[in-house]
Amino acid sequence: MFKAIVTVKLRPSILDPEGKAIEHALQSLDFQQLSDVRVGKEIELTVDAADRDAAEQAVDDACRKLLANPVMEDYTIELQELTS
Amino acid sequence: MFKAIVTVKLRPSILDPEGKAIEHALQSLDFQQLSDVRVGKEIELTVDAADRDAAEQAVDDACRKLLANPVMEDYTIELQELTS
Amino acid sequence: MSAPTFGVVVFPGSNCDHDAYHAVKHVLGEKATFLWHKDTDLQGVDVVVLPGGFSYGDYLRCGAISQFSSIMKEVVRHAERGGHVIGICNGFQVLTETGLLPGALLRNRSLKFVCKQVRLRVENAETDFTRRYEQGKVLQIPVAHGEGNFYTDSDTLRELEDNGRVVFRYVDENGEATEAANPNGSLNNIAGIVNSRGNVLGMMPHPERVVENLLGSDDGLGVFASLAESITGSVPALS
Amino acid sequence: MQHEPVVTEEIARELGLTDEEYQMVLDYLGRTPTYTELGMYSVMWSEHCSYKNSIAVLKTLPRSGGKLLVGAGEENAGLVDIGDGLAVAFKIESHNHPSAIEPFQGAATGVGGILRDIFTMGARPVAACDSLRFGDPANPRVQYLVKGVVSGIGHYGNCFGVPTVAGEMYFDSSYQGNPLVNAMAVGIVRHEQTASATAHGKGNPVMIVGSSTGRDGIHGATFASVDLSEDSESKRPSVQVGDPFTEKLLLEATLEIIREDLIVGIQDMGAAGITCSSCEMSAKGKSGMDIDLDLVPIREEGMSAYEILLSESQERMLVVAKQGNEQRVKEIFEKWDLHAVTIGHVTDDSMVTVRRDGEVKGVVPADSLVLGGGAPVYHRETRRPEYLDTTMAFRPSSVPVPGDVSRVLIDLLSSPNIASKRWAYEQYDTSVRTNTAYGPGGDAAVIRVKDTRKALSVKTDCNGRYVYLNPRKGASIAVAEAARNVACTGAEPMAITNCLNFGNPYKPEVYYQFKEACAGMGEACRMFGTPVTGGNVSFYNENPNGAVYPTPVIGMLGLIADIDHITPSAFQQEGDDIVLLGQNHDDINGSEYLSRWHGITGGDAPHLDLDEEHRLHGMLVDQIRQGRIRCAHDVSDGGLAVTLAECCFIGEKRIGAEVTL
Repeated sequence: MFKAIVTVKLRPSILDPEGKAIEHALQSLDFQQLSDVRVGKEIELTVDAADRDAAEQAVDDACRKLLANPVMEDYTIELQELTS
Repeated sequence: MFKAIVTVKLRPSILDPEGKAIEHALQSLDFQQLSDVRVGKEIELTVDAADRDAAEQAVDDACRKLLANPVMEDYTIELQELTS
Repeated sequence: MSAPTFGVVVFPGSNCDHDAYHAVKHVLGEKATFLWHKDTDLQGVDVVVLPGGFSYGDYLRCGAISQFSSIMKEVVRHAERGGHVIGICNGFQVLTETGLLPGALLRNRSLKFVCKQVRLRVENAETDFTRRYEQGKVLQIPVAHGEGNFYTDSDTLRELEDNGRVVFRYVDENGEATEAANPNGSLNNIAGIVNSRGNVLGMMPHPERVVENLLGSDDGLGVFASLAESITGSVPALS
Repeated sequence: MQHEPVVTEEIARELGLTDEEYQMVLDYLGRTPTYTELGMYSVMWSEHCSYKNSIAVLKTLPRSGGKLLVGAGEENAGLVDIGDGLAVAFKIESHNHPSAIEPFQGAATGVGGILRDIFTMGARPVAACDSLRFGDPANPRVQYLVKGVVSGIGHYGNCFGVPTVAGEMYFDSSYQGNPLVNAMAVGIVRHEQTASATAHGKGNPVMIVGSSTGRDGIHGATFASVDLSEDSESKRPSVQVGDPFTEKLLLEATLEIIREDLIVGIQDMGAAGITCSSCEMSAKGKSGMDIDLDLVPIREEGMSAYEILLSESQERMLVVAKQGNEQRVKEIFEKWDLHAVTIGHVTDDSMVTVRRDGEVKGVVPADSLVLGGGAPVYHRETRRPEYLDTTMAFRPSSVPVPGDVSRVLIDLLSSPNIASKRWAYEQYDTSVRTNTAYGPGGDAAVIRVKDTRKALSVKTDCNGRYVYLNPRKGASIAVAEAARNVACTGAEPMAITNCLNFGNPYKPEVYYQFKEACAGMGEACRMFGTPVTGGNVSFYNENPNGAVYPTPVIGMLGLIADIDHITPSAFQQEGDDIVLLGQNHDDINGSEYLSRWHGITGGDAPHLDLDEEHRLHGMLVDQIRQGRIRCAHDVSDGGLAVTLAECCFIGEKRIGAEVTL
């Protein structure tokens, strides 16, 4: 059993209105030292797979099919073995 | 200069409709081995601070004030030093 | 006591400010003015209206950013002095973010924006916001939101229910608070609550959209009429 | 400092210009163009901006007269006088190709773009409508597109704060792989507060306002003019992302600078961004502009002149302010947390001069670039499609009449093209601005006009199958149905906008469909006295095995003289008489029944007599005004049976009906 953490982010060149709005709010709250805000999604899930490679393969497949939008998003996968 | 990654997640006790919907979609794409899906927000930002503690402090302050809603969300902070 | 004045706050992204202003000024015939979010002067209004809309673009959390606008500090002081505040839809979300009301508004269980006529039962007709309605009356009022799923911890929920602070509840055509009648997944079908003192109300449905029969019903007028009456009728709260 | 590639015929071809077009550029400039100049010509002479393959035909449509205050094409949107010192601006536009690649953002930016066309005229948007076509609903990719498009339309309209009140949605395998996403917006403005998309007055400051500029959608304009073939997926143009929150601020700031009479002209930035707005405003005002791109607020480093000029970043406008008012314009935009930056000034040499990194990158005659100016105009070859021989040969008598008619009715009511679209429009805010007397679900939407006794009735309509079976009559029917729908609500049809979705114009059969459809549309508009106020042409809508159904979507505006005349669609009261207006013809040609029950797409388009139709609209509205009509519903897809069923169940009350045929 594995725990997978998938991070899905807009590709750098694509406008991130959410990041822009949060950055604007932080500045107005005198957090001048915080900048270049970008917002992404973190998806946590459990993977029932025989080994690490099988788990990686399944999650990667899920990312390409559903979790990430290939047109405008990139994704990274982090796997942690769960001591059952 | 530091890069901060803030992860904001609904507290485990609270129902996560988005996680449930994604889990349902994954099942229908016969990813039976993927389950307990929870979705959180990942906010990436640059911190201009003298040292690690000051950076941590600023980001933590931003989380408590704005980035996370204490009523329903938990947050974690990860700092990486940027070799300018 | 002179006639009451309503102040409608305008945040960047508020889009129901004109609707609330129209309902109060042109339909109810009461004095109304706009309050710009960057100002710090409430112009002596009796009732502050936080209208619906997507204040500050609501990207992080609905109302998360507008709670810090300069006008909100004044609105909180106004509420603490016993002044009346009503937060509608996004306005309710702002009130929970500032802590004037408990709980939070999560994403609708369906994950979809929902806009339709719903039925609300008046759970407490003694508040300054509902005194023109009979207890238990079922109103037809529209909702239009993506994050209206009211949540709070179980202790606060019990406190709200036990002290008559749940003012409106989603019900079906038989007046029952069923799951089917719940448009967003709110706990106990809660649609609107007041603070312990009873001078601050937050509700997700839009009463200002049903104040004229031409648009389907005038069930929403009672909220604003109750407020006007509670100001002129009662001993001035702002001593 | 970027080094610009040397321009050759090969590079011109790569940017989509034909050799003849490249020769025209050489003639206009009298020299080889710089890379930046070539980019400007390539994007301005794309089909999307120049209408080069359609303008000659569009000119045959009735584009003036009636209550029009502005002829078609003169401004960003049509403008119709409705009395009480008010005018209505309305237009429909397509975002088909971006939506095929990224449905949510494609649809959202489509709504954003059409809203800007309205408030750039000084009008506050009061209603939005849409017209959508998808492939087979059982197909997973189609389901993905439908979900994305509907939530994208809802996201933009709801956040911006305009009610989405009417629309239509059709499913047919003809639209597989190439959905049609047409967005319409309607706004109201006082006559004295309208704005124009012009630039004049030497020395007047040219300002860019709204969001900053990035590399979004470069080649957006030319992208829309190229087939969506297999390899377009790999092109992966960077997708344009809409920010409705910023657009709401842009709306308020724009209306304020117009109300304070601070500006000479303003135009929204749609396809081809700064290039299009600067050239079109200059050409319209018979003036020129000198622009320094270094002053444009940019979002990404190292953008070349070419990229800044062609960028299609959303939520931006080009403004020509009256000299001395720049500061006041800045103050108003800063109040709404938006940029307002002077990037140049108006000149009187009718040239658009563009500078970058302190160097002149391009000097082009404004008029040579624009539609109606130097842009090429083509007259394409037409050929009657062969399929018409087989479809026209169909005889209704050749199909058996089903025994159990009620089973047929039930089946028709479950057709995706007829069944209720509540699942979609309940995701749209339909009542914000508290003007919506009737929202989606009826014949047409009705929006009351505050401070007057009047109301507007709006609807989008087209049956692509009818136009496929008979391009000329099918297009006339589209106008007739849109007029009938607004008449059913008590409104007098006033004017139309149109979104002409067709295949590749270089295919003679497609161009035959286009030319015939425009002819049919023109005949109907002349008969009904509803001129064309403007709109949009979208070519190259092709699925893997050919052109999609020819789909000229009509956006109709009707005026209800008094809100007491507002008429519902559903039956209201027991005991009321049911009257069928107009002739009932034994006509199953091209019907949903023929297609669904018998699997045949055949026959001519259904019966239509334009004169009879015109008299029908007049008589219906007149009867409504005399208070004799309780409700009215248009007989369309699914015929009389479906119409009667809908009258029984789409209202609040469940009510029955008894009819002898």
